[in-house]
Amino acid sequence: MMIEVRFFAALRERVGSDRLEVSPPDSVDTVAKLVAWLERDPDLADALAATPRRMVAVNEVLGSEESSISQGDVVALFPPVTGG
Amino acid sequence: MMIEVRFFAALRERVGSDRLEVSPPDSVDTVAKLVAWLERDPDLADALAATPRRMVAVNEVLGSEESSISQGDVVALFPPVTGG
Amino acid sequence: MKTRIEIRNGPLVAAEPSDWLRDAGLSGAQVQFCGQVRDEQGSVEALHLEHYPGMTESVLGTIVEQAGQKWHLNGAWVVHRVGTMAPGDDIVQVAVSAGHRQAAFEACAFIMDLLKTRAPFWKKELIDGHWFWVEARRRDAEAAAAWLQALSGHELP
Amino acid sequence: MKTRIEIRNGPLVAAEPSDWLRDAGLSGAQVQFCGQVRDEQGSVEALHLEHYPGMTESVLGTIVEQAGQKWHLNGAWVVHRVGTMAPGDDIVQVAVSAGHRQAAFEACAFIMDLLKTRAPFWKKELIDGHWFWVEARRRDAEAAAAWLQALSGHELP
Repeated sequence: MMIEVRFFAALRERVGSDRLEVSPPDSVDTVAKLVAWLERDPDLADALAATPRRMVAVNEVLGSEESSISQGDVVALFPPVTGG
Repeated sequence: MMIEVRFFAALRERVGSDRLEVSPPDSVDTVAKLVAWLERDPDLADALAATPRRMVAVNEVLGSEESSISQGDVVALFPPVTGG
Repeated sequence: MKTRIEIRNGPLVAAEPSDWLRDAGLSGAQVQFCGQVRDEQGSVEALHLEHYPGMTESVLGTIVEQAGQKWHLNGAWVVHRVGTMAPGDDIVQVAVSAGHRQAAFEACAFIMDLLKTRAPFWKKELIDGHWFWVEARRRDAEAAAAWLQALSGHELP
Repeated sequence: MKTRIEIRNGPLVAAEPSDWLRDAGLSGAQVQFCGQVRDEQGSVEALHLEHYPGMTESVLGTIVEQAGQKWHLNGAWVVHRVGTMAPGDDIVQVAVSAGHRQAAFEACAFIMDLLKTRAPFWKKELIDGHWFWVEARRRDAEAAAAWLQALSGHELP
């Protein structure tokens, strides 16, 4: 399946990119599994490890690492928000 | 002693005057006693009876009917305030 | 804390409090309350506000001082209009600035709650050609009493 | 309830929210929060704000809708600046109008507390020629959690 992964703020800078198109196997059906799957890349693993407190959005709606994902979803990972 | 009595808002309109200079006997040493002494005047008694919920200020500081008063004080009587 | 307390016999200007509170980065938060002449039923032709000159300024000064003791504020603005006004007109502006928003929200609400129950202002409304004095609201007394309880040990103005 | 939600890449104007909320006597109370670039130590040269376009507007819309369900509001304004700004500049304006002040104060504080913890904005500060990301404050998370508890049974955005 195709998933678009987006990164923001400090995590975007650590990843060095604001979005990735990835094709994980169908067994990757939650954000947690997607993150684990992304962490097979050492650079992504370092970037994610440097941003341990993370928020998650799936299709622009706040979720959690337990949120399920499927074909075509946009999964955003970012540090805690600091607006206002 | 001399006391200046001031009235505001609905009470002022009922009394028909915004201030009175009065000379009660020295035994009139609280606001409550002053009010009772003023009520000997039937018109003032009617105006005060028509304004049963009252606030009190002595020399421009909020007080109560128990506040003591003495020579030269300015005693204000008025309905509950409604600013803001 | 800089403070501005004024009784004004004329229109209030919406941008004045925030412009006056500006402090080039000292504060991170401004909270402003603005009270307006209400006329939900479309029946109020005018509102007239009278006050007790001298005492009003002194009570407002004490309320603002108490707010400054309880919260760390950088500025506090209280401007209250008196005289005759129309529905929708601004009656009062209370604005405060502080480092963070919690202090600013609480201090602004505190000043309004105390102003409502302690500052010597009285409103009357012109309805159908007759003036009617506005009655004090029980909820205002309760709001002020709640602060009294929360601040027990502090003397309120 | 009329609502205005906007992400603006440019300066905010202090009088805009109150002018926009004006409703000729329908509301008796306006409460406005304005957040500013803070620089208490005089060390912040600039602030940069990035956001997640699309999601930001949608989260703010949901927060405002929730506020409108919990309190009876006549209007709600949320305008948030993004891009680069200087100490003292306005970052965000949240303003609401209601019949009475308690609803306006609570709804305005609610919108800010939820915005702080749920709307996808991120700040970085330029200090000594280097950009530093601003860390989320624990107090903001606690403030939002307190609403969650107070509104239990309601789904938060």
